[in-house]
Amino acid sequence: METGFLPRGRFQGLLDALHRAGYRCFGPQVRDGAIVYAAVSASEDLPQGMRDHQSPGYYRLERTSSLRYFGWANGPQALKPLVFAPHEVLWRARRLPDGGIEFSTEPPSTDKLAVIGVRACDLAALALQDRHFLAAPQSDPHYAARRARLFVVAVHCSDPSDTCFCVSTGDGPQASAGFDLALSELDDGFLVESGTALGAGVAAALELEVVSAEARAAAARQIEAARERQHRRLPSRNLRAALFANLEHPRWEDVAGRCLACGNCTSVCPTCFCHAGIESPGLSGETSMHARAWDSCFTQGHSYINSVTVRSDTRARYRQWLTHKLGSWHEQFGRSGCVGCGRCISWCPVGIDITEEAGAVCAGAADE
Amino acid sequence: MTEQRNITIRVPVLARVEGEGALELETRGQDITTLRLRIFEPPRLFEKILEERDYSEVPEIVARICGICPVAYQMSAVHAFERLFGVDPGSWVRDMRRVLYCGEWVQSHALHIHLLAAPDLLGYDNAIAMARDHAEVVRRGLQLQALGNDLIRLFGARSVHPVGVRVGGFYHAPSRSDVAELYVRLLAAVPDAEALVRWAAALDLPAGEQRFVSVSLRHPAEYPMNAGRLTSSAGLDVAVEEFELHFAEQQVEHSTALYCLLKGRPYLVGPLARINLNLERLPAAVRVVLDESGILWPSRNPFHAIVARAAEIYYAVLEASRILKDYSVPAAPYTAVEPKAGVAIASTEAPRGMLWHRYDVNEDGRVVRARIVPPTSQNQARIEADLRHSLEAFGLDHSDDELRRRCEMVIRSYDPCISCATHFLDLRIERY
Amino acid sequence: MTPVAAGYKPQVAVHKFASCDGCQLAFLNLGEDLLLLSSLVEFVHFAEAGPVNPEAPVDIAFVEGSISTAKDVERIQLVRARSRFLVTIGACATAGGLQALRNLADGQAWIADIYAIPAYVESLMSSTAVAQHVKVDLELWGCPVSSRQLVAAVRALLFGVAPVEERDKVCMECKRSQIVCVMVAHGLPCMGPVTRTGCGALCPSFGRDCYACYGPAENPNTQALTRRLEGLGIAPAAIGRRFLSINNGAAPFTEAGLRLMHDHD
Amino acid sequence: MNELLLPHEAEVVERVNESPTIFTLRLQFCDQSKHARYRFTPGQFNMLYLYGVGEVPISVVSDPQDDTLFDHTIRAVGRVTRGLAQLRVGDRLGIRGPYGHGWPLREAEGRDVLIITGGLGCAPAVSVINYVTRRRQHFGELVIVQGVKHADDLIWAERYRRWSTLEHTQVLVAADVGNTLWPWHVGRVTDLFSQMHIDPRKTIVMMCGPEGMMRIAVDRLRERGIDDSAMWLSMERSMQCAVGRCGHCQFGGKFVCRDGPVFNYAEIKVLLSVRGI
Ligand SMILES: Cc1cc2nc3c(=O)[nH]c(=O)nc-3n(C[C@H](O)[C@H](O)[C@H](O)COP(=O)(O)OP(=O)(O)OC[C@H]3O[C@@H](n4cnc5c(N)ncnc54)[C@H](O)[C@@H]3O)c2cc1C
Ligand code: SF4
Ligand code: SF4
Ligand code: SF4
Repeated sequence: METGFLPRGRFQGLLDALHRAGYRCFGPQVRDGAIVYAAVSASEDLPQGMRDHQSPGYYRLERTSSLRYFGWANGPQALKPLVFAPHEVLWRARRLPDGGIEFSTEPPSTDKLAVIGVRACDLAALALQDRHFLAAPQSDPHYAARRARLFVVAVHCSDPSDTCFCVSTGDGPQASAGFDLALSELDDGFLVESGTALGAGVAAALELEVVSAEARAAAARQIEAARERQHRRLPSRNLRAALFANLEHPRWEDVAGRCLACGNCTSVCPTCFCHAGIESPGLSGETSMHARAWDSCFTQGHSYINSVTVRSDTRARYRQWLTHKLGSWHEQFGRSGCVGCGRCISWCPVGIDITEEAGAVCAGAADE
Repeated sequence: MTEQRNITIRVPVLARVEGEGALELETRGQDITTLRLRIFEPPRLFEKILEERDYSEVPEIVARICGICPVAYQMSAVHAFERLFGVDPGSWVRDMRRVLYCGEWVQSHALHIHLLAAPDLLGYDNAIAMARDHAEVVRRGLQLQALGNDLIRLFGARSVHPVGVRVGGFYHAPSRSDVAELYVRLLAAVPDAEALVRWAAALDLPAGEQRFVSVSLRHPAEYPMNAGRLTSSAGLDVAVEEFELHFAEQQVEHSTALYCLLKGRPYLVGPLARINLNLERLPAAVRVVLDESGILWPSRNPFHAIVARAAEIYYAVLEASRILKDYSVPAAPYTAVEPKAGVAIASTEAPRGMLWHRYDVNEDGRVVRARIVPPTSQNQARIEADLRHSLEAFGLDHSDDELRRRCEMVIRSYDPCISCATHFLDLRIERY
Repeated sequence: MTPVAAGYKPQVAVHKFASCDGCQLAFLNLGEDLLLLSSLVEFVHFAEAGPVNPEAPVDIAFVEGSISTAKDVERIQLVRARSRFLVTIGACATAGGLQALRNLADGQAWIADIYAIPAYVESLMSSTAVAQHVKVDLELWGCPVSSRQLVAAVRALLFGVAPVEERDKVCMECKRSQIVCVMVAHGLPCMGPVTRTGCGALCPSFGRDCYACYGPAENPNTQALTRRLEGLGIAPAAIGRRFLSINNGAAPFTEAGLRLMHDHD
Repeated sequence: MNELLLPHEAEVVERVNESPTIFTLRLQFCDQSKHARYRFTPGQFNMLYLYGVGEVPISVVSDPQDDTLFDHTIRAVGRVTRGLAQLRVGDRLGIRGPYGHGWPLREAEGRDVLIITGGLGCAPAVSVINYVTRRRQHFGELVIVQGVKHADDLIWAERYRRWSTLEHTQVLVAADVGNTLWPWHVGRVTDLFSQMHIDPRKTIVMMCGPEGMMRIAVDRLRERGIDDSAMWLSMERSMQCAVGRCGHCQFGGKFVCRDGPVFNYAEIKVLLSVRGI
């Protein structure tokens, strides 16, 4: 859609326009040594000049003299916690004096929320979560309420990290869909592109300038460079057959020796959706809350059925993670569950690399 | 003339004290032949556990000596190491440690007053029974206790064995909004805390003066908590490093706690001793209430400890709110430290009284030897002396039940923390 | 357990063995819920709070502290015999506590080192978990256990069902709270990946490494974590001390710690 | 709108003790219009909510034609089911459902029906048996095979006896460990396979029981010439939501709650052969 140019000095105008349109703004911020999404009101809140260094099991920030706000690759969070909350009360039960039980539920608060700085991989992941939580016959009301209030300001990725591989999955670095607005950041300002009518409405309030041919070329070059910087890749976009043909591969045992089965990978993964039901009765016993909380295929509870844990060891649990993410996801959603964000590589405390493990198990599988 | 009788009273488990203790009393006519405060808390040998540990592990380990005053153990330990390593963590850390300690005083004193001591004074078996008739008093107490706990949580994430303290400062600085929230609650608690002192002073406390020496830290400018010199009402005034020159511990057969004596004599530590020695360091608001209490301070009636405790709650609430009023988040909540070999010594004021630590440290910063002298071992001889005195004053011709009740009441008024009292050191220092 | 009949207040005892009293405090720190709790159950023995009746038969016994004297050994049998449901609370009762370190050292020498007249001190050479002496119905891990854990256990028992066992790794709670991983972002030697949930990931939430006070999680890979900590530049003996700390008596930690201590003597 | 996961209040109208650990709850929704709208097919399940404790998936075992009550037969094994075991007539619980796909009743018409169950796997199959016996003319031979570990575990012995008297119906029951009054086979249930009166070419198999048992049974039936696509298995996995969202019940790419619990063997063949999937 329409593209215009927003000079760096007027970036605050975007935040103001969003606030005026009734949105709370969430954007990248440095917190506890990482870039995370948090409430922003002023452009000074953004991580100007920050860049990241990531490798398996490693993440550090460095402050540079760059003027850019978005010159970094994704931190530990995706959009996931904002739509699929880590812990959410689904309904409440109340014991009535006559022994009856009264159930009630309310959707979460649906304050309008604009998220700034979202990358292509996370948009692809959001689309996958949408397919999961909004699928017919009935969408999940809690997810739907959080999702409906979301306004997405994407940023085409200019600085992928060492662990990124969205080119290999076909999901980045350029955001192609799923945003209301998308920005290309240049040193002196931003190319602004709207993806929805809602986005166009906000853009209209910004009094954008005409985009110069140079700026357009610089933005394109930057994305191309980002593409070329990536060196990790998966053997193929569809590893379903290769994985399910290798369910007894010795590599599973090997990775089980290194894996902590801690669930960090599934927690930071923007597409993982597993959750457990948690019942919390009040001490008096008069009321009880039923919540869902993020769970992981690396926990025992995930596959526990009275007295049997189907996946009792790490070998089976890691195999479940990889065969689901890169294999059976195709069956469930028509594509792989991996969008190449690289989080599970950086944030694995022991630095296990999904591309390397998939490569080892599926050696020989080529693009279909 | 009362009839001659021989009494043997055993209270096998002392209720409403922390840890496991018992009392044995034998009399012959009007004479007390045996009076033993038995502490049979099994020893946990913390001084040995500490050996070979890195200085940075010590705050976590010593906290586990006592669940009621873990902050005190952490404070004595970090100050000891910082003194040895020559580190000054700066005013923010100093202030926030004071707030943290205030939290512990408030929670510990509120717990003691309401759940342990008040039922005695009002004639109930326990606080739950007491709550039926004095709901508001108990509720106020529980709220103050919760406030103290939340102050500890602000800096420690939890109130028992908090995780925020490190040598050099804190792991984490609370956010301004978290502090603001607590500040509001602190202000709201001021009238409750003041009312609590008046309530305590109005209790029908047994009368009677005793002769005892009070011992506490004294600081030139502050009511004592984390710093000061060792002083006594008998004129002692020495640096904490000189503790071992004046105080000696000895083992007795009936107790796993060691008795600590000052120049061979029992002495008192704790809130009453602190108030007795530091009256003029209290802010005017607290002094006014103390003056209006009808008690002449310094007090020689050990039962006034409950009033002293209430006054310290009031003080701690005021002090924490004074410090947090203009809170700001520092650039870093701690100063990096470089270990050094030597002897690390510090003493701070635990809710129950002065707590002295000594660590012999090697050049890697590992503990070679540790010695910890907690308040309860310091008070133990004093408690026995008080029991003797109080029973004689009370008269042995009361029924066994009445005698037992009176003994328990005396012991409890010292708020002995028997869990702490389990790990006292060898007697090599007896030569002093 | 069967559900509690209307009008019946289950009888509860809180027993103390070798401990710091911090776990019992999870009751006393309940605030006003303490009053609510005492309207739901009858504390028949809870020395620190008042009632002393250690021999009364009870529905639920909470046991704090480790078994470290010959008397303790007898007393815990009695506690078991008089209780329908026995819950250990905290690292001492569940894994022997910090004081279980003496099991790995020369306990007698330790006592001699501290007490001038060791003969006065009556203590076993060991400090052991309650489950090594009697059957335990539920173990609540943590040093200390939290009020939340106790309330959940009591509530479940009042409903007549077994309490939920928490056994996932601290990392799961850490990520649910959206805490930035301190191991990855700061290179800190976090024990979260082998430690049981329950605390709410307090240490990482304060920007520091977990020191495993909740004991081992299910399926802990202590060897993989050891290699990682070595990679962070931590000396083997220091890693060993991290395992041999608050929960040194829990089997996966004892093994991991001793392995490190012996390999690198 | 916001009711996807919300249970509905139901009342225990009748309670039957089937064995020391197995019991049947006969239920009715408290809201009559809800009850009137409630429809299920054999093999489907409900989520049962025990107040303050949690939810568990349990098959509906009653006859779908019975619109007065619906039944759940439950074995008390863990925290929720042991809690459910304490419910008495008049007590309330929460129910949501029915979920999943039931047995292939339409495909079974005109064919011999072989029902193989192990342990409490018989529960979800009972309604199929009732369905077939009530519409006898639509089906060929009916063979019912049930295995239990211990003779005391067998519930509904009376029903098995009654079914065995019906025409064109064969009942084969085995217990690994028998007792003195045990009238049936003592030994593995698979020992009985050679006795089954079936025509492999026109047989449809419905199976429910422990995975190990089903694996062996499938192998033996394939040896007898039964086609993979003629065998249907009811699978069990952990279920938290029952609507295909929580991810716990994944079995390869399937969500057992939504795509199952009844699967055609041809579809899950590879998965069933691997342990820990
Ligand atoms: C489709 C289907 C139909 C079924 N039909 C029947 C039937 O008709 N009759 C019958 O008796 N049974 C049936 N079952 C089995 C029944 O669901 C289980 O026996 C029941 O779930 C056991 O629950 P429990 O709480 O009693 O047992 P537990 O063993 O205590 O718990 C089992 C479940 O609780 C959860 N859980 C327990 N502990 C934890 C933990 N620490 N962390 C996280 N989660 C935990 C797990 O999700 C686990 O699946 C069926 C199962 C399925 C899938
Ligand atoms: S699998 Fe790993 S790389 Fe792929 S989307 Fe998930 S976290 Fe990112
Ligand atoms: S900080 Fe520790 S507990 Fe949290 S995810 Fe990292 S390793 Fe796990
Ligand atoms: S994070 Fe670890 S050490 Fe810290 S409180 Fe939790 S379990 Fe204990």
